[in-house]
Amino acid sequence: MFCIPYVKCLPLVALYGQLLLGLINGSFYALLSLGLAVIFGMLRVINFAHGALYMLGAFVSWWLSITLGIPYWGALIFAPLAVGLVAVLIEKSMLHQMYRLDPLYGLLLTFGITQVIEGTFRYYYGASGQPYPPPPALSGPLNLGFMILPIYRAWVVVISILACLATWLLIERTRIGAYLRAATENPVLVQTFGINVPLMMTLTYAFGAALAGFAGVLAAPIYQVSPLMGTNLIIIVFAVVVAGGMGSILGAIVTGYILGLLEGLTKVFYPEASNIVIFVVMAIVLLLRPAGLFGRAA
Amino acid sequence: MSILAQQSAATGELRSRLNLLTLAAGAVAALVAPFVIYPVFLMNVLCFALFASAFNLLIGFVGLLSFGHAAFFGAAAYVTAHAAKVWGLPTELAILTGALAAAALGLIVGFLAIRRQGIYFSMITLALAQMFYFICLEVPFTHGEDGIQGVPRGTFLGFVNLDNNLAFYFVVLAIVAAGHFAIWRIVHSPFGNILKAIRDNEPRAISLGYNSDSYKLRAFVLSAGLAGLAGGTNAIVFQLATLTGVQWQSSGEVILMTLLGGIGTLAGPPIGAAITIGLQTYLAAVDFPVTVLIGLIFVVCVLLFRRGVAGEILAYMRKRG
Amino acid sequence: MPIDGALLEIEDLNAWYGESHVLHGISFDLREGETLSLIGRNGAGKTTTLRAILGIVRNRKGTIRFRGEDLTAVPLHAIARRGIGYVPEERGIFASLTVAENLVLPPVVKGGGMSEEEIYRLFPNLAERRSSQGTKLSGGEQQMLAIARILRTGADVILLDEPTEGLAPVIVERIGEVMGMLKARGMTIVLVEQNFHFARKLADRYVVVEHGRGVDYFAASELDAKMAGLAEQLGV
Amino acid sequence: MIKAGWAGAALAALLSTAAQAQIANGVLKIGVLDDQSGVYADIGGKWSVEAAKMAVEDFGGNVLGAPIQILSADHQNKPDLASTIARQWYDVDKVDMITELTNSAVGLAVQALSAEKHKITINTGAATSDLTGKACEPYGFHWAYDTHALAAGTGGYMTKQGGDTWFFLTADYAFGTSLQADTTAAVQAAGGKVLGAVRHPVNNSDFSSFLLQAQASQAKVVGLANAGLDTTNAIKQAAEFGIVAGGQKLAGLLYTTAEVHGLGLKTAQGSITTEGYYWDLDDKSREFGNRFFKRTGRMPNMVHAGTYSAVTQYLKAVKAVGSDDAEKVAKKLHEMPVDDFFAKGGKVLPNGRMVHDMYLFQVKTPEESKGEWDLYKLLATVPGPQAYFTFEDSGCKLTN
Amino acid sequence: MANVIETQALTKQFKGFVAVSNVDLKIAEGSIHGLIGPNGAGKTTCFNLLTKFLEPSGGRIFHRGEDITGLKPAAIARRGVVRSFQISAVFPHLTVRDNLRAALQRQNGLAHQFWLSDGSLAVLDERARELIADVNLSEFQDTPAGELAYGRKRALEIATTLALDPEVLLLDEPMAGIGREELPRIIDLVRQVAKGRTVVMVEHNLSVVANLCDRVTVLQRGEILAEGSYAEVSADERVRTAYMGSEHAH
Repeated sequence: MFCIPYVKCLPLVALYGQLLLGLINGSFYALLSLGLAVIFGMLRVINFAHGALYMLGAFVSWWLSITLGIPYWGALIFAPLAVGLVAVLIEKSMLHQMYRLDPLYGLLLTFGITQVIEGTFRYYYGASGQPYPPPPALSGPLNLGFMILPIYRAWVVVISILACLATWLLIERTRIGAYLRAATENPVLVQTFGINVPLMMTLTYAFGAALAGFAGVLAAPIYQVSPLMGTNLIIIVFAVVVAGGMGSILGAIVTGYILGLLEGLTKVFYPEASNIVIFVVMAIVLLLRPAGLFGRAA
Repeated sequence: MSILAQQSAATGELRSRLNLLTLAAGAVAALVAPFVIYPVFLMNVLCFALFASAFNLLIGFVGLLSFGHAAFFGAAAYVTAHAAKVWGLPTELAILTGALAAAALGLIVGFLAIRRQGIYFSMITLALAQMFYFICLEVPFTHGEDGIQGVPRGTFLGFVNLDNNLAFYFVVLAIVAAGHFAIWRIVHSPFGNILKAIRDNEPRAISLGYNSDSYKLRAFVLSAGLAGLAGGTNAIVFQLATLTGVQWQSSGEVILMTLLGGIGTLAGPPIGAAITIGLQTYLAAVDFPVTVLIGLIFVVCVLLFRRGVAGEILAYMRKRG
Repeated sequence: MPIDGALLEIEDLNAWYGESHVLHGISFDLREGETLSLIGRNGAGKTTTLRAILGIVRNRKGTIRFRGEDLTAVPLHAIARRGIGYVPEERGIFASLTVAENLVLPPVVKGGGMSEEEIYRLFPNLAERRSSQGTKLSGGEQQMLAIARILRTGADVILLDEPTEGLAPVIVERIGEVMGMLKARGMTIVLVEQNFHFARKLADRYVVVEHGRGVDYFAASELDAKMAGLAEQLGV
Repeated sequence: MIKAGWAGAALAALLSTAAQAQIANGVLKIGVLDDQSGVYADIGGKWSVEAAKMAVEDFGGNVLGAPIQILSADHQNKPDLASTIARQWYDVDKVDMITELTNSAVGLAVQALSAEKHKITINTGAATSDLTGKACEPYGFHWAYDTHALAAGTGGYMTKQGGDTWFFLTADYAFGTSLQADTTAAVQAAGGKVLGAVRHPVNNSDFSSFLLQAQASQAKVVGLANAGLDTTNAIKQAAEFGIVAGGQKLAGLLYTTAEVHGLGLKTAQGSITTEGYYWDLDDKSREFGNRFFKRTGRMPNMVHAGTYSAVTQYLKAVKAVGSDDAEKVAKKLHEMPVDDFFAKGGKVLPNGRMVHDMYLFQVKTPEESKGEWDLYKLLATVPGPQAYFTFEDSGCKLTN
Repeated sequence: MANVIETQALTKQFKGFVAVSNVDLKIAEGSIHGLIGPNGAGKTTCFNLLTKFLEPSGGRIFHRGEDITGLKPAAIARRGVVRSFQISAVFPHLTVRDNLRAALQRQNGLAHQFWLSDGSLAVLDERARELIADVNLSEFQDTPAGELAYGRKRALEIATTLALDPEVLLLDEPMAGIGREELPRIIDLVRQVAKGRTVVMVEHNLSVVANLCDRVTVLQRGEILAEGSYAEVSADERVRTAYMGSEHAH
């Protein structure tokens, strides 16, 4: 038995189950905060539209399946691409004008874009959402002994950890990643080497957005595909990012998973507080380590 | 650097003749308006004008973008409504209690948020306000999504019957004018001079011996209290306090009002509030999603129109001498 | 003094940092294979001249012609592709990259650059520490790395900003050797240097920069005659 | 704020001077105030406006010789904005009646206002039984459903049909807790037992943890005391965790055809809900459903149908008393029985509650369904008096 | 002469890079002390450490024998140790007069009042006018500082620094960006303000240093290379090497 005094006791096996579920939410936090961190590192823009792009990823999957009959597996590739393309349009038409301004304007612009995207979708698709079933190969439950885990959720944990790892490798171990890291430190110098930094910025934004879109595809079979699905999520991800600090890629990933787990535990022991636990953690981190768990002092 | 880096509209603004003229025109308009336009709508505009101006005190004169200001507006609405309805406090005391509660909340949020700067500050205020929203959703005294309803309007100072919309309008006008006077006073006070100095160049202000964090925190609390004054008044006008007040979307709207009217100008936020509330009210019947329109205005403002209405006018006047 | 067949021609170049007018119409030319040294006091505008040529300082006026092409309208990232390499004053070694990553960071822009192996042979210190963090290197090693990474790209013009600054004499000497080798390979070099004694071993011609203008131009052969005046001009 | 053309209305008013004696301004105005762009846009939304327009057209477009005009506005879920619009409608535009009013904060605010202004509201969209309980008003009516009816239908009838142990997933706010309390009472009255409940935060997208707890409880019925996206997400994830397949029943307490359609039968199959209307109940309901479908491309739920019914009944009352005077019309509305495709033998209590039969439905499996909107099979009819509070029990303080 | 400012083993490391290493600095009361050295020698870092704009990695700082290593920057300024910045530091949206007021109002206890009119600051205006006149900005009193020419901004910055009547004045490259024509005027100004107080200045222009400084510390690679009068250090072979490069005497 695992007990929190005066609150609740839980058999250990049930606790494992709950931890596993926390990990699934953590996967979404990690993917989204990772995208935010990549974008912020390079563009110095806090992408408020991240939640809307996540929603877009889910909607594109739904749309691909009902109009073109493209199944989940196709959506896993095409939806992030489509979201990335939308991001390219946003960056090329509007966002790039923000780089020379105070970073707050980037936040405000992406906030406005979010309103437009979400409002439009709500207008055309209502709020109750669209169905999107898990792919047949991943349907059904998996009996782990201590719990029944839907196969699809197991898949989400695995694939999102892989995606995070791949992103981390891409940034830390490849030539393109080296460009990105260098340009994050000193974009001007990198340009004098002949690297097209403005193009890199566009692609970075698209990549971060595609990660959000990817998370959206993963979410579509779990949550109702609704215009509202990203609205509150983005604020939670902000809190994750503040708690983790924007400093490191690994930090964003690890904080995402940790806070997902913590939220999962709260859902068992004191569910009423599960909506605010991440914010509370953020506040505590701010008191003790203002730069965030993985951040460096400015 | 503050968000003001691109514009220089604020300096010495209210001293010019132009401003006296604007002020006079505004006063006349405010006095005549309720006879032409529906007073309840005007009261809504006035409350949000004060809310936006309180917000502007922070962004325009201290350079802090709070993305959670609705928490103060909404908290004051709840406390005022509760005080008037359950405790039976007289209306003016209820509003005052609400404003003080908002200031107290501002102290807590500000204390945490001031620890980080720039964009982080915004994200933290947003997150804390969202946390406050969830708390409001769940604590019993707010009555969840039903809100506190049927708040008595009562009488103001014991003799103005507030059930009369016109009489109430002038009371709201007086409260909002007093709030604006307070903001004007703060901006043009010795304290305000230091705030502007911190906004312009924080390291330099520190090197002159000013503990900038403490000044920012005090400004934050003042701004929260004034936002609360607006929220409390709004609660009495509509006789209710609901979750809408504390939603983060409301924080977004107040940013829009200020941006649209002109950040760092004193006339801007009320102008922005009038336009935004006007759009929300008069477009409610049009089959076009209001949020999309608001979003579009936001985008256009940020891209092309960063000085806002008042800022553009000031810049135009300045160019013409 | 325009020279026929100049590789790089700078004419009446003005530049501003914000409101501060830093370059007041500097002009000079550079022939292929030549080493030109910009000398002058701190703050005279030498570094800004390099930054203006590369377009890092955006706010600039005047003519910058490279192989006959006007560079003022060419985007920053495309200038390197013309074969111009830059070694900045602060060296610009990236903390988040390893030594090896720093070395291969600038893309190859032309054939004829050195291979990684050649470079590591030339700078054995770097080879030893190729997987450590770039900024963990000593100042001298960082300077070597900053020069080495340009050698890989095949750039045939190199703009060097104070390569000896803050370095111990032994290291300065080593850098001198490397530069001598570059010169021997036919590299065209613009060298900004306060360390006059370092510059004199390499430079073919000198431009004395003061208050954002070229105030004196002379060839290496005229140096001895100029020496006394220069010491005064350079402020020691 | 007026959607229909002013000019047309004015012209019509001129032509029918005779009516001015009876209809105060020569035009009878009905306001449809609801959420057209937010979370409730599917439950009511612009579709409710269409339903009201259909009612007016079916009524002939005028009453007592005066044209009938529909005004509509999107309150964006802002009670203060809703209040501004409602006040302006009453004070400036001389609107006679406001209907729909989804979102309980809005519903309560506007109903309170209607008492002050001596105007009629007929709420068809909000759930809270407070509207005819402690917040009841003489001119306020509540038409389509309320939390008590949902609880009595789903809780009481399912228990009687063997679902006698319950576990609740309750949204942690006023609506959720009162729904849970009402349902608990109904379950216990029918001899059932509540094994446990977990309060989840509102707008909680992930329900897996709570579903595991529900599964562990081994209750026969998992009651979802929540609404909107919370309900749909819970049902979607319940399918994933095999709740229904594992033998437990899933009962959505506020869950209409709009949500079921949004979820799709594959996911929603087997779940249970109570509604006041379903298009495929009988000939009359089918007739309305099909006409509505032709206009809007979707089948109506109980809010849309209820709005039609409420507007029609209101117009009948106006015609019957020969005036748009709120007092007289309200009196008439309290007296007149309601008998249409929506409510058979419906009657209005003194607190404004329109009592009519409710229906317990089970969502069909994809195999059973014969079309996109063939969603429900009827399990039981809950007679009106059992579904709703009596006037005495409602907590309404109005004197009879 | 007593030392106003003293440091012991002052050290600052940035991610794997030592910017200032074991510096023992002694600033004598009433002197004009120059801090020179080639680029990257750690002069500005030193400055930021003295005023606590950077947190030292090691070592201590003393002001009049009292350890001030733990103080916050604003507190150090309140002790009378006031700095200027390399890039001119004014409040661009405030007028020249308001810039001065902002500096003056702290001592008069006028900083916290938010309920008073800023007219109450008029009592400071006489002193402000004097200071403005001292730096020849009288005709610009009502001009927003952001609209001043660069040199005038520097002058304003010096005036606001003087307004605090600092005991120790730290000037970070006061001549940077100043045109040759304006140089003598600023040099005069510095000499004038140095009367009765201690000045520490980072300066590149060696003729300015020669002209002004009583004592000079030469930094190189974060360490003290030489110390003494300008004549002494400029005769020092190591210093010449640092600036001109070695004559290559093997």
